[in-house]
Amino acid sequence: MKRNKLIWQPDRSKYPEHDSNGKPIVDLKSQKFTKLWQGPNHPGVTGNMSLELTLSGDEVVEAKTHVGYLHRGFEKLMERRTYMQCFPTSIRMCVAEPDSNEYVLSAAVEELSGIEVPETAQWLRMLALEMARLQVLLRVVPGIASTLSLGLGSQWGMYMREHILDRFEELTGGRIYHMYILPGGVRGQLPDGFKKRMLENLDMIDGFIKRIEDLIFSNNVFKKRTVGVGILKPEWVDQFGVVGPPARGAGFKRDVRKDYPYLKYNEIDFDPFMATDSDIYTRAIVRKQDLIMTVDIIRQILDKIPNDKEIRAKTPNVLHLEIPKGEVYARSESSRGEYGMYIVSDGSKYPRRVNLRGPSYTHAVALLEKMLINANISDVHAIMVSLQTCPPEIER
Amino acid sequence: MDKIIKDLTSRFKVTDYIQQRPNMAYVTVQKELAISLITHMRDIEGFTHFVLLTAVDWIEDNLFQLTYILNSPDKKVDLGIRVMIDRENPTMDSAHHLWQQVATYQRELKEMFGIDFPGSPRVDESFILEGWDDIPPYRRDFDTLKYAEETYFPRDGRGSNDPAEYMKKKLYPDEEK
Amino acid sequence: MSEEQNINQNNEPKEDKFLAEENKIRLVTGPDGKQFQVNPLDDYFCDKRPQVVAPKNKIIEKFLNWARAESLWVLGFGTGCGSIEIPPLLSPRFDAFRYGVQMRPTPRQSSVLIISGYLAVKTLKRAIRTYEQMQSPKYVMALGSCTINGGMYYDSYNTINRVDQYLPVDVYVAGCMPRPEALLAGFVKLKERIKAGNAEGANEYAEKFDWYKANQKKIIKNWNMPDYNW
Amino acid sequence: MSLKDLLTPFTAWKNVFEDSYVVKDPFNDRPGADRYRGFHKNDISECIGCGTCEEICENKAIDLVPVEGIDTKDGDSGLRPRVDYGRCCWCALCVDVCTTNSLSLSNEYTWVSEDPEDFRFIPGVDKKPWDDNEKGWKKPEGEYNFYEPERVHMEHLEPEARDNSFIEMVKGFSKEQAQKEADRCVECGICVATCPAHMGIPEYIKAVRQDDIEQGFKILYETNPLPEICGRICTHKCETVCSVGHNGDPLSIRWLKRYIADQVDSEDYKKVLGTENIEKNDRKVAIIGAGPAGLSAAHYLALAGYNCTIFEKLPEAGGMMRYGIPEYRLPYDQLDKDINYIKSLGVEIKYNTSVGKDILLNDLKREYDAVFAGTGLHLGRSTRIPGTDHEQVYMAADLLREISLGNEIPLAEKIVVIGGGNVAMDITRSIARLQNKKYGKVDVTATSLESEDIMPADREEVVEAREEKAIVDPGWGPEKIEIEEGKLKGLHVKKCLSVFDEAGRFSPTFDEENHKFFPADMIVESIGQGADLSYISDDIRDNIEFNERGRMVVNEYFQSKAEWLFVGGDIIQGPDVIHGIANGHQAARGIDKYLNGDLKYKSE
Repeated sequence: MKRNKLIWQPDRSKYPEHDSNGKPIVDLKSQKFTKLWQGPNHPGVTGNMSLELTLSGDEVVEAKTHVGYLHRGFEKLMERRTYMQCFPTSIRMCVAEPDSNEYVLSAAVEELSGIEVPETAQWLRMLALEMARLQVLLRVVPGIASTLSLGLGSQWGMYMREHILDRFEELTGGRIYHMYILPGGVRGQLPDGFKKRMLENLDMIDGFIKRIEDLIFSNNVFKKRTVGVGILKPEWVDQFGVVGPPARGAGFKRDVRKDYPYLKYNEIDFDPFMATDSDIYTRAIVRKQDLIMTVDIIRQILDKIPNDKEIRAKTPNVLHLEIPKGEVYARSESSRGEYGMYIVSDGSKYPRRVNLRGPSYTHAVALLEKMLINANISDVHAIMVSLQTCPPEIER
Repeated sequence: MDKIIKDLTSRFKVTDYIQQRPNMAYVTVQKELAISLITHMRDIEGFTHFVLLTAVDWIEDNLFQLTYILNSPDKKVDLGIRVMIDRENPTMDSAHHLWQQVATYQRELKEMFGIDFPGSPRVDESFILEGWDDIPPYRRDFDTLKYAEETYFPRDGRGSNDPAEYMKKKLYPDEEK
Repeated sequence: MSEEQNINQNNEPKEDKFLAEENKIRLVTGPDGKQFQVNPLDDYFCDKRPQVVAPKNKIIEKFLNWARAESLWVLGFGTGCGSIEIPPLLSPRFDAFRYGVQMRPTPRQSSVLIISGYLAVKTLKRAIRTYEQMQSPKYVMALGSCTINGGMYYDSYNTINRVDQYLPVDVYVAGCMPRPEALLAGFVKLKERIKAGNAEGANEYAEKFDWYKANQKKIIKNWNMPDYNW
Repeated sequence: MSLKDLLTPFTAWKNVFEDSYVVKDPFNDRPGADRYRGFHKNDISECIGCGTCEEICENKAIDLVPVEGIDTKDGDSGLRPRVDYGRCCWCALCVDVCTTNSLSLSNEYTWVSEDPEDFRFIPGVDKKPWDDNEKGWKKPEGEYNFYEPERVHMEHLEPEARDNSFIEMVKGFSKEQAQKEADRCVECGICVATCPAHMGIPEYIKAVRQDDIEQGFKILYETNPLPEICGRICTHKCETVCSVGHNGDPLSIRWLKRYIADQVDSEDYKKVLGTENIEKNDRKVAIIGAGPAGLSAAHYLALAGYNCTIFEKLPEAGGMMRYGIPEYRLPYDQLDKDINYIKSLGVEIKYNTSVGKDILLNDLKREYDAVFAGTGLHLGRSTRIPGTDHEQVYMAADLLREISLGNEIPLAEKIVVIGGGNVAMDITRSIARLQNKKYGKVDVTATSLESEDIMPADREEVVEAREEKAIVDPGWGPEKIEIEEGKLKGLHVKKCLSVFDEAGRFSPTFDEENHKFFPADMIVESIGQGADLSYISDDIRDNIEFNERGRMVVNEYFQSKAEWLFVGGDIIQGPDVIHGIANGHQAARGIDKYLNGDLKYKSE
């Protein structure tokens, strides 16, 4: 990929002045700085969160993330619910991609209690997870462009996503909250004709990818706005715990599906895309390649999925499912990166402690605050979306 | 993994070693040695990816358990480090100088559990809650249902019957135990 | 510095501990070099109470209601899970524009506030402020179980159980989440109500202002803004 | 920047000519998918109000409320779930866990209202537009279950091994089996009302699950002082209403009870139950008959501090449990375990003392503060068909008693048993064993008036009898006994069409054309037993009310009109152990009240 070297750099000699530690000296009363609150009620913010930006001209000198607008106290609520009751609760932790929540909870519970999941259920789980990834990417890949007012791709993506949601409705009975993966297995077989309809949809999405390649990725405006903007330095990856597409865009080939294969991912042929340029455009490309890969994975899953009757392991009565003492950390790869759940059990039917490790938690707070410094105000939203921040998952 | 643990046992006196699965283990370490252990893991053993930091409230034992989960992207192994700290006066050394993101976790723990991490940036600023004046909500002794019912006007007109009790009332009301 | 502290001690407008830095009383140097005192809460906000607007002429009112019903401008403020179903609503498939529904970025231009699910206390404060900034006539639509009786989060310490205690709600849509079609049905119902002249939420808010304020202040502990700000 | 980059975005224009994607009529064009989780439906006639849906709901969205027109009865609490759509999250866990499969979700999803109070309704009772909607989420049939529908297999002795022995044939649960079985319980408590003794069934099953035997044992003794016995031979009416049984096998409640009782050593009873020190008072109660009712009454009276004396006609305690039930079902050592504990509480039993002969009821009235009579049904009833006066025609109750006493009974090679109840099965199977011992082969036929599906005997009894090579041939009404030259030749029967008339009264109809002949050398009648009330002298009898069927009339505390006399057990309720225990317990409460001056025969 050709790298655009002509990036406009502001004249740094005057403002802001820096102290000896290199920190900008911000004196709001000097009237040389503006404090701008972006969000929570702001169309340019993903979800319901806010950014407290200190601007010098149109350049950000200091950024603070404010979250908590969607805090429901899941980790507390789940301590009051039995393991089976936790599962409809847990999926609300991330609205955009609820299936990862279901999966990590189930995987953690199964690992602690030693439940073996039937083979068909594992494939169906994988199908649900990949479909969830697909519907998120269909929203996000063109979504990065729509933050720069290139809204058409987003409208197309939204329409493609509708088809996947329809397939979800057939398979799981739910449109947004699927509540499909539950401890022990899954809740339904593949419906009749599902494969055929899904393959048709995938063909449509193939066409869609071609179209957005033309519309967005070859678009000169998009390139101008994103190449070289929002650089994530490679040394930040470990420093800030960056995972998923942002890490892959920075030259770190990290993918839980490859590194710690769960379900049946070791029977699937795929190779996560990696790039090194680490700007918004690269992250968009990584996501687009993820999209292509996901379509391919779903085709492979549909090809290999066995047709057994057994879709849920025999568990003790779920009304009083007790889990042996212990602690476990289960992880999966969501569309945003490593998504894990840490569960501590004290041997009763309620979890002692549940903690969700979401990628946005670090991406949207510490990393975003770092990345926004020196960014142009008009790029703030694009940087946010390229990190795919998900506020409900940060504050849970 | 076993080699690492053996090394840690002699150097940092780690205890309660549990091999959760082939590539994941948990150990407990004393509060004083925790940060040096974590530094050792990061710099020498290659556990460069910080996964999470969270706390568990063992109110029966009057302890907070802090769990640091570290991950080695090269060896593809995880290590959970448990640190038990006193529940009455919970403070812990900050680890934000090792990973900048840890400051966020520590801010949340300060707010949700009341565990202090002196020196951590912005640790006293409110993170999620706004104007909270009760005990930190993630502590076990905070009853969220009671709080919600007292504060948020649940709708009237609800009320349920226990089948066994109801049948007793209907079919054999006079019989006492 | 010392002067500033004095001023703060002398006439504290509210409980100071919650007051944001920029809302505190402070001294400002004007362009002419003179210092003057600024009390943001008094100077920047208008705290006049909302007024009940009675319809004047029946026929004109009917016409106005028709006009209002046919152009529902929705504020793009996603307060909860439900906001995930609003973008599909505006996508080609559901095409809410044909119902006269479109999204606006600012409360000043909007007439419908969608409470799309649970409201955390922190968001409730913003939602109230947003609602008060909207121009009358204004309507509130509440989505999902959470707005009716707490929903999943009935026992959460940070989400309210009933929206009707804090804001006047015109239409409720059941579901978790409601599908886009259910949302459209909600808009249709809202239109019917407006056309029939029943959607008087703004007037109700003005009438029962004290009751609403008392409820709001009961749970928003850091009330650092005027009672009514628009 | 290349020219391509400038021009390619304009390729989007080619989509201008595509068809519109808009759903024309969003309210009708897009119904939910076949599995969509929409609004609730409930088949109100199937629902039993067990409350499992309420139990699993994580949002407390479901209340159980009484519904007009649905009565509380055995196996149906009369409550129905009311769903609050201000709470529901449409996870359909309530559907998946529903014990009767009555609850389901439709694929309807639009409900808009201006009134927040609207969103609360009783599915199936409050009429809704989606009640007839066939699609939507249903309990996935056979794909998975939230609790195990099949009961844990109880090990029995093999038919060959039990052919000629009276060793107990049900082996009992191991710890793992018991916990697995207990785990199936949904703790609804529907069974409690059906159990005559109202035992805390869900609680003791929970104790089994949590391996807290002592707690479970305490719960058993709260309402039932004979758990070893009941754990083996209870008629387990609770299992017939078990909500898990609607969609699978009911829980083995009886075997779980037995499991708890089996785990506790007889020496530990007092320690576990905390009855080492009971304060005694100086009042005395006489109890006639050491059967389940008498023992139960004695136990609870002894716990309350009364001095109880039981008068037993036969040489050992237990009544029908010892002398009516064969040993392979209820071993005597287990019987003694329960009885010895009751004796250890200070209850005195006078054996071989027949009230009415050795001591008069009037004497008891004089010497004791109150009297409880649980004398049971020991007189065999006859079919009174021609030929029953032949010497080779016997009564089942008599034979069973003789077997228990260790006496030899007359045993022919070919025997027919008349009767389809549990006693008939007991005698049939006892005879089968004895025949096997004596002749090396089994030739016993049991025939009953009732057809196979309405036979009063427990199903497994019939199955096991057949396993033991006895023939069970139900559905025949006995006609006459053929006697040739003073020798019994067999039994003539005719086909029985129905036993009860439409009003439920006993009034059999027969097919007069369809006859059958069972050849036999000996016939045993087992069609029920009657009470022997001859010990009640005439002066007392005048003070007692009898109903038209000759049974004594008592109030809810089993107090007869003569207020010092309490009567319970089989003579009031008909033959059933658990009823006897319940009566004894209730009578004990009554006696306690009576002696404290709080109880009159008629309360008004």
